Amino acid sequence: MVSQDPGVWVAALFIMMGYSIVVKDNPFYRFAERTLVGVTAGVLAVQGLENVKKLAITPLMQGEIINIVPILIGLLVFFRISRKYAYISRIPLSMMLGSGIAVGMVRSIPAEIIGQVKGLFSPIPAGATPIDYLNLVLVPLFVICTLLYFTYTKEHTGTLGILTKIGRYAIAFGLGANFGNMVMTRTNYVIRPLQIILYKWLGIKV
Amino acid sequence: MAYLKNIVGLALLALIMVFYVITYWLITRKKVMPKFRTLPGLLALDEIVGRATEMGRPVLHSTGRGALYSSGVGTTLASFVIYGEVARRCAKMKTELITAIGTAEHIPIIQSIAENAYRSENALEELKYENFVFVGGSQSSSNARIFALLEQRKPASFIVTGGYGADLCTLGGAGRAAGCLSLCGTTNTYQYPYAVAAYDYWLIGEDFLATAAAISKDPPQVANIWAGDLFRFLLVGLIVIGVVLAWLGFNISEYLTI
Amino acid sequence: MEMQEQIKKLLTNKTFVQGMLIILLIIPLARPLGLPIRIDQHSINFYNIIENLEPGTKILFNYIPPVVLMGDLVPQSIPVIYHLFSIAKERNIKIYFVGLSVADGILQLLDTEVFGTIGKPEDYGLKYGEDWCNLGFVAGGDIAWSTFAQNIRASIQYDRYGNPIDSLPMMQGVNSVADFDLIINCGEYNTMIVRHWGTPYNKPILVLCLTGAVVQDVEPFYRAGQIKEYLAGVRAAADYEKLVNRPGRAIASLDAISISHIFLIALIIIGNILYVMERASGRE
Amino acid sequence: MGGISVLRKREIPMAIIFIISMIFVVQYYVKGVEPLDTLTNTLGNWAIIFSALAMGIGLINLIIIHGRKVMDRKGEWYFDAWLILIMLVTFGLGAIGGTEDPYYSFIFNNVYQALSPTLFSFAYLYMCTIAVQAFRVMNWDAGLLMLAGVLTMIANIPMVQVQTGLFVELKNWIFAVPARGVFTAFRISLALGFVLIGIRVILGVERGYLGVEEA
Repeated sequence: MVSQDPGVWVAALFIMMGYSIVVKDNPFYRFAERTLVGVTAGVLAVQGLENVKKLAITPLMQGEIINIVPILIGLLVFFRISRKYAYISRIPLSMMLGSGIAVGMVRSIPAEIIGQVKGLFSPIPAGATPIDYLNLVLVPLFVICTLLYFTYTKEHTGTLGILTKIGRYAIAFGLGANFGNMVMTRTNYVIRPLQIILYKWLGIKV
Repeated sequence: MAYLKNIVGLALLALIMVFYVITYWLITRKKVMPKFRTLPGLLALDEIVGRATEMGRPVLHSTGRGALYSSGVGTTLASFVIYGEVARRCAKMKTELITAIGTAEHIPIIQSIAENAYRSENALEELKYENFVFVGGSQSSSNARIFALLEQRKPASFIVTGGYGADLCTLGGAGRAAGCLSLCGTTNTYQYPYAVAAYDYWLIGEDFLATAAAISKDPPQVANIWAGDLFRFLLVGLIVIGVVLAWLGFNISEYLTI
Repeated sequence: MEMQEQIKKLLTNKTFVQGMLIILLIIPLARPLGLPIRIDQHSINFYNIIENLEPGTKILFNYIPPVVLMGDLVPQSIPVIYHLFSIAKERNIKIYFVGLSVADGILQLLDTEVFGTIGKPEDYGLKYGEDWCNLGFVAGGDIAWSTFAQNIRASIQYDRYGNPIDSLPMMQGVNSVADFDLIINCGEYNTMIVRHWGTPYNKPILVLCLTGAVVQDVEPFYRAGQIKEYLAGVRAAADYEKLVNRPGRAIASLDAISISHIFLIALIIIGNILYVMERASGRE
Repeated sequence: MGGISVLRKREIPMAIIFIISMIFVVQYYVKGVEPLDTLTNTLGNWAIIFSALAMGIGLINLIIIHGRKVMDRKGEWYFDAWLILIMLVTFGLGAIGGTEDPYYSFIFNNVYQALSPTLFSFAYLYMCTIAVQAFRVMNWDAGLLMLAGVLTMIANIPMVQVQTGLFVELKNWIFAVPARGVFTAFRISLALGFVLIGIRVILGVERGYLGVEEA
């Protein structure tokens, strides 16, 4: 039973137009592409506006005058359109950058450096098999070798050369596992639009 | 009452700074310049722009997505640095450069980087503003837009740097199907296998972040990377000691959480 | 030699490979075989944790799957939320939905995809504001996460439906992440959850993640004890549908998943055989 | 280039970055100073507002680029006109009616939620396209990569899982030992990389990113 819902029809037609580039570039695909770019820009702008409303406009309406400041500073970015005063647009941009770079810097130390290093310190479990012993050695070994692989100021020769070589192979192996596991996620990207077509539009029951 | 927290983190940060001061002092005063490991991806920049010049076709550079206030902004900045280098080379070789910009707030920065690069090569009049293409802000819309750019503008080379998700693989595949010579740079651990498989040259992880320093060879930059390496060796030492102690039954993790 | 070239040309042809794949996926989706499945240990552990929740547990559920990734995330959340709802009433479990993300938050998915499939919480006897609530979407990356963790009222004043959060009875005495007993994340940013909510407040975290995220985002934290248990992708969703005895879309898509894996493995193997043959003929 | 113009072009953004980032650094390491916590929260919210307003630049960029094509009647200009139209309609509906507006929801649910995953799914389609050429066992690195990849893939096939637990065991070992080691190291190394680039930016050593003129 084909769907009676116009929304589902629109969705299904757009999905098929999107996949039509598989065959070759064609006007239908170009139509879908322009639609997507336009709609995405619109949707993101609306989400941005919602954020501005929530964070600045609503409190401003309630009389917190200070909230006009971020809006005014934020609007400075539009000076980019003028050639002469383009540099003014850097003020809000550098304020954003300052917060991002600092937060990224300080917070990654405890969670990612200390936290991960700590996670390596595991005691020998009771009743460990030879495999367990081997794993206990291998995990830190791979960590160290991979870490050393990213050394820049020392030539990869001698002991360091051997360790980085192990690191290289370990990286290849790890990336392979990651790649293989990713296939599952990516299959689902394809399944989702097909499900809309099959189940919602064509009304196939499974 | 104010007091310090996250002390171990602070100590490590301070340690990196101390290393930085030492390495900077060594480079500027003692003239000890460390030897930089070569990054193949970086050497390829000339080849990539050169190919486009030879073929008389444009270079397409996609600079990635990412809010400037997010903690991953380092990736975006590294991408901007590489973009500056590409723009400079394109300006010098009079090769057309098309820029696909993923996040709206990057547009002003990208434009001023390009203006600056073209100005330094006295080619400001060559810069075409319609070549700054905003690709809509999401993975799918940038995929859609870049597929179209690859079809319509037929670039000879394709550079993909900065913050990406799964589209890194898509773009690489599309670039390869369009016959482009491609380079990618990213720090997204999810995408490393695809970076390696789908591109001709790649810069992944810390390699990508260190690019700027590797390009400039500026003493403060090199000292910074060197300090990082010293810290890395220290960390390796800490791991070895900690792991062995843990095997022997002493767990030092408690001391690392203050 | 001719033939080799032809096969290679065909298999590197975009239209052939991609068209073939789409057709191969459509068939099993339309007519799934419904083969038996083997339930993963992680899914069983996850199920047991939810099944054995203490009465009165307060759950902070960060539900923010991005539109493009919903194919892998939403199917798992449906049986898990169903499980939570079906035990919530008798054990007085309180569920606080919230959506923290970097920039784009799509809260509609909870209404359309989840409640649209399993029914509204009210159908399970849960009352809005007392047993469950939706605190809405907060944008802003690291800073938003840490602000929310320290002081919920500093980042949220109104819930998704515009009620002041102090008017919700279940928000009384809840000021920071420290006041919750369990954190569940269904979204992209597992690192952020660990960094700002889990580790600083020492709270157990359960994660519904992408299959592709397991190796790099989840396993390191899981092994280090920073994440308690995880479900990964549609595969785990199918397990969970089986565990809660409520078959859905995830089980139906398993055949398609098998096909796509086999297709890719075949392509890789053929590619390598061609490569070996090329090299052999090159040496002659 | 005069002294003042250099100052306003380069030093000001660098000073802003330094001051703002130091506020965040100090706030993170010093506890118990109330105004600092409030200040960082406010600045964090401001950053979100700036980012949202900067989206306007994106809209303008699209209007300029596609508007020019419409003006010149160049190529398929009607598609470009459609892009501008649908963008303004989406934005207008959402801006006036909010995200719960029925027409906005229609576009969101049926156009955005349909097309976005469709274009996104090319990630997998292109992976299959490059599979024949890209995943060749040319050396040890590639061989190991493919070995781990294919093993994991086989282990993930639901049909195989029912038949034998062997591949799942193997996959679990790969995840728990080599992959864990490598990705732990990636995490540490990336964090270190971010700290280093952070130091470079805050101290003003790294300058290539703001498009700032050379003095």
